[in-house]
Amino acid sequence: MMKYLSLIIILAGAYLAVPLQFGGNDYVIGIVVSALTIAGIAVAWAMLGNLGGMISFGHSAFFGVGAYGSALLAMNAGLPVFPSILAGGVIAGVVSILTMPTLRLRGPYFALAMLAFAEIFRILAIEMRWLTNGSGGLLSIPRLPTVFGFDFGSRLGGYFVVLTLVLLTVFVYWLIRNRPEGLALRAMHDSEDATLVVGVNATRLKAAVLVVSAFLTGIMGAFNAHYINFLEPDYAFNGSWTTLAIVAAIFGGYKTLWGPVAGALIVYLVDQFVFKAIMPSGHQLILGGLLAAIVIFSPSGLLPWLASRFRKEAGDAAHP
Amino acid sequence: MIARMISSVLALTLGLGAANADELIIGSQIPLTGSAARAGMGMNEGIQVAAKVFNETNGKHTVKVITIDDESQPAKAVAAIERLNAQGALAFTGGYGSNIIGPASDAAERLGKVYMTSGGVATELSQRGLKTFFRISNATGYAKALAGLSDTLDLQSFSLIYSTRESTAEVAKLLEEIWTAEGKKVTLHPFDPSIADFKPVLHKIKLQDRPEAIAMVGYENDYVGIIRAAKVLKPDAKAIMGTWSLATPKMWQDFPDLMNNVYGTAPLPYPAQFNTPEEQTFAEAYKEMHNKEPDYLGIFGYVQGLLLFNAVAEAYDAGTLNSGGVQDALRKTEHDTLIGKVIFDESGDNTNFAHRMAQHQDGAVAIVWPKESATAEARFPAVPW
Amino acid sequence: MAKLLEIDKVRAGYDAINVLWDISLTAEEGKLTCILGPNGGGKTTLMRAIMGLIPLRQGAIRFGGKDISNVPTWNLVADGLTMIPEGRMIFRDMTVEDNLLIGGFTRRCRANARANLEMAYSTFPRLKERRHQLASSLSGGEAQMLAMGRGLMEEPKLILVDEPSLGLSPLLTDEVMAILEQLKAQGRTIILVEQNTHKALKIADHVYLVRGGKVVLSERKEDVDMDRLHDLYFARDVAANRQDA
Amino acid sequence: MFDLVAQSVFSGLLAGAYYALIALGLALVFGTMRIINLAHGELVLLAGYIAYTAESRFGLDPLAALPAAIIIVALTSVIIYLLLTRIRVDREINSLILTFGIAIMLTNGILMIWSADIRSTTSGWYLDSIIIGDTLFAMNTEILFAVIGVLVVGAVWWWLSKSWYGRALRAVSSNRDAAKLMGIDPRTTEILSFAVAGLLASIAGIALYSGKVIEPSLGHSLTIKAFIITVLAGLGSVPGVLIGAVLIGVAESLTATLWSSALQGLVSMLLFLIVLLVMPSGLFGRTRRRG
Repeated sequence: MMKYLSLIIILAGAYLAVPLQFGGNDYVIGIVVSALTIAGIAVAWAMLGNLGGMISFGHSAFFGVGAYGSALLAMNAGLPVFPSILAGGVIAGVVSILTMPTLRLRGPYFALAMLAFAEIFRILAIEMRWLTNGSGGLLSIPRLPTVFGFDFGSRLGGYFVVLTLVLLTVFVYWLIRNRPEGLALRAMHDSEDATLVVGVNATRLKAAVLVVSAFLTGIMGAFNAHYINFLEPDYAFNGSWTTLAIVAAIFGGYKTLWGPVAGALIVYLVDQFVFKAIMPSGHQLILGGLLAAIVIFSPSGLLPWLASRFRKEAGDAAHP
Repeated sequence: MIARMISSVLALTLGLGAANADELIIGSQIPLTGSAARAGMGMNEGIQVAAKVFNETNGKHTVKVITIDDESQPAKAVAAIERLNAQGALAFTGGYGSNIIGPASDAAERLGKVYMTSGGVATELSQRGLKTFFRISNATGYAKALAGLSDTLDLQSFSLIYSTRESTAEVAKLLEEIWTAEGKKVTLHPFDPSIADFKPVLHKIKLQDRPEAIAMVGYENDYVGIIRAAKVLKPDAKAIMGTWSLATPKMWQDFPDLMNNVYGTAPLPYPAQFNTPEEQTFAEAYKEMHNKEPDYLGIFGYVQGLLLFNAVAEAYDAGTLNSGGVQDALRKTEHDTLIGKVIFDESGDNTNFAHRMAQHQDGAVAIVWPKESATAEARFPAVPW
Repeated sequence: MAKLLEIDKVRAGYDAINVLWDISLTAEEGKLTCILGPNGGGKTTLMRAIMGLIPLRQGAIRFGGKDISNVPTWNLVADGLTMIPEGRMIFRDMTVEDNLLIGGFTRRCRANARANLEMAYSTFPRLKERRHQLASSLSGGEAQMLAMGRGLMEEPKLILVDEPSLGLSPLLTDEVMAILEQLKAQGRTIILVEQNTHKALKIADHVYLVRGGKVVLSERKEDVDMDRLHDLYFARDVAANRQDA
Repeated sequence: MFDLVAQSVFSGLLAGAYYALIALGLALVFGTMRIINLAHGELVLLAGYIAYTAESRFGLDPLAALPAAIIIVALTSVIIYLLLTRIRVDREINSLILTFGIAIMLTNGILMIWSADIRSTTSGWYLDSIIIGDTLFAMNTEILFAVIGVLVVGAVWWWLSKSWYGRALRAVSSNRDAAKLMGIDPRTTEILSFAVAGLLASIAGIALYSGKVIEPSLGHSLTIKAFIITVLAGLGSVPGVLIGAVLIGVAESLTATLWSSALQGLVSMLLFLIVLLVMPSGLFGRTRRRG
């Protein structure tokens, strides 16, 4: 009951309080949208990391493919923007099949193999000029449309869209986590042998998670393309889409449902609003230090740490 | 509790920005970190000089430039524009790289405020139908300057080495079109920005292309790599030329053994032969502020800054700040600037933008093309090796 | 006879689990002390505690009269205390020869390393044949020999030997016991941990029986009554007389 | 055509020896401790900037900056190790994140100290050309550091396989507790290996500065290149690092010659993926699998 209540409060805050408080300030909303975009990738990334035990350095590949897929469908095939965002996710999911041979690899090898894929896609996007306009990129990508008199192309409109997408991403993650397959996958993290005994086809499950993770990442990429209205290979396949998401997920706690979202919001917003105000051009220095500190002092991330603090306090209160 | 903390932090960071009566606030969104940091810092120096010169000479108004680092990232550039707007900026300047200028100027357009830059050359930027977008440079100007010089030198065959980044690829494409249309032979050599060893490319040029001239479109580190490789392999060319960031005093100072006889685009000669009072004012202010000779990025930053400050002041006086006065002021007249006459068309492009070609000549950057601005004879045939 | 190693009411274990409960025993110089006991009784844990691989929670260990309770493992080794762990603890991805040579790592032994290597090879000719193979390719018996040879490279004063017969054929076990006897004849002090009661008793001077993290029997070999030992070993007589050393 | 390919292979070989220098420190730490130091490229870059300061401020030859570079970079490397030892859980991923955070700090630190300008040596000798048999061209610095590269690979191989501390390092990596029983202090050994990795990064940094152009954002791509070579080589194979590096160097160079230099990255990444997927333990790795 408590759980549902806090969820409702969060939702109400996200859909009502934030727009009411900051709706008129495009700058704040814009930063929040960027943070939520990172949050979406972070959740998709953490899904692969937590359920499959696979740490990817190449999620920008799916982000970029989703972005280009959706932008090109909307620009060349005239598909309306919302369906093309969905299609962008599907394309990213399909493309992830190409990367499946890497599922045989483990740990850093898998991570770097995915990075290699991202780099290959970036170069292909430069070279396939007939499709992508090469390094010149795509300008004036269709904005999010106006539906029932509400302009989703505005900053605030973009906020509602990305917020909904992130919540749906979390919901999908939650669904998969709670299925028997999700439990098996989490067990696999600890020992692959254990699941083989249980009779789960580990590789097939991992492949499925990879496709879903790629799909969700592609959706975020597609949204971003229509939100920023612009794409070029270096931007769409930029490694920072991956690294920021990893930082966020690790920071918040990548084994928890909400950790990646909380991590993305905190890291991005604090970095932009506080560190940047203190140190206008070197603030990433603080970000790097923060990252190192969290790994050393609270390796399971911020949310689990807060939760344990909270439990402790509640426990102290109960037994004075 | 947390909410209160956040809102107090927001108030802290957003609240600075109440304008003084006659202090005009200009927002500068510029890369000071990330991949475009080098160029951004150069442009920033020019804008700061422009503000100083404006404040000392205008008499009536002063400008206050608020600078935000866009970290060479489009989303942060957009955020910077929106934040500057919240801080009361009347117009925006800065921007480096078409990929960043595109979305940032879109954001400025939505806010109905002028965006003035010199850092993006992509043709598409001015084809978006924006009303508030202005730039003093474009790809065509660079390409024309290189093509003009090669006509004067009567060069017939070229090896064109260019980075696959968007602005470089665009200038290279234009150059190829111009030269091919003139019936000249062009061989293209695109390269990825991460490449460090240019010997295989230069060797190919030396043995297969055998061009009369080598043309480069890239950035400083690319030029250094290409010319170094050329010095090793010594291809039998008559000239080597490039675009921006090449014919600069800094390049000579840092790489004297590579630069002699190299051609590059440059707005002014060096040592600066500052003839007009304006040029002198600029040069003195620049040296005083930054303790070094002005370079081309600084000149562009200065020109774009000053153009914008004057236009904003004019609109402020006319009370038309909110009714398109700034863009009208920019569009309606010709402006005499350090880089020659500037005339903006409907799309915001400077139709008069033509670059000059300069040559490194033993430590001096001599303007050698067009003839009317030339400060020295072109040394030809001549290469650094 | 001087007591080379004294263990005084030691308590130790892993994380939340305590394994050793105030255990006390001694090893006399030049003798072979045998620690018997069932699996999980704490024998290996005791070895690890002596070597400083796990921290003591209580009690003290003295080596040659010096308190070594909190001395790091590598310093103990430098002082002449050596543990020959079971064969699994060889360096699997190093060659046989490198495994042996690393035994002579301490400053004290480096100068003699080459000579000691030849000695180890003459003791275990099988290892010489396989000197350039990876240790992971060795059979269980060979791995055990490697662990022993490596331990001898350390020029130890006191050798703790952890279940050398584990997984070995009876023939090989005899060979190992013969080598231990030989080492004792050279004047080295040995603590032998074994499950193989009969073979160990043949060469032992003093016998301890450890069960449930405690010493349940301490006797000179001459005094050992095999039936009682077996009863205690398998905990058939719960009320058995408890004796501390 | 023959000349073209010959020069291309020659350039590739020289580039390979230089890449080996870049990769060696990372390969050493990864091979012995299973730690990928994502700040390795920044360490190399830091050494390059120290050489720049020595040259521009004090008029020293880049190679003369080596002692200072070694002290500073090795110290930084050891500090990274000491921070890494603070990690308690999930060592594999958390060490990646920690070193990534340090890399961000180093990149921004370098930017703040040395600004975003590009830097390279002005010492003419390094850049003078050397011509072998009228057909093969190179810069002095490339030949010099190719030779140094091969020697250093040999030295590291010798150190790891024949020296007391090299053997001890391998023992620690193979079985930490057993290594302690050999009288080895694992921490000292590992500190030493991070210091050696710092030393190797310093040499690589001097090679970088005296042959290429440095800028603050370069570190990341150096790390990636180093890791790719390490994987190609196979875990723990020092000679494999040289061969993997040469393979990448020659492949890149031939791509530029026979195809287009825009596709260099594509070819080296494809090569990396193919080796990774087809030869699970790398070109020269031991039996340890990645699957």
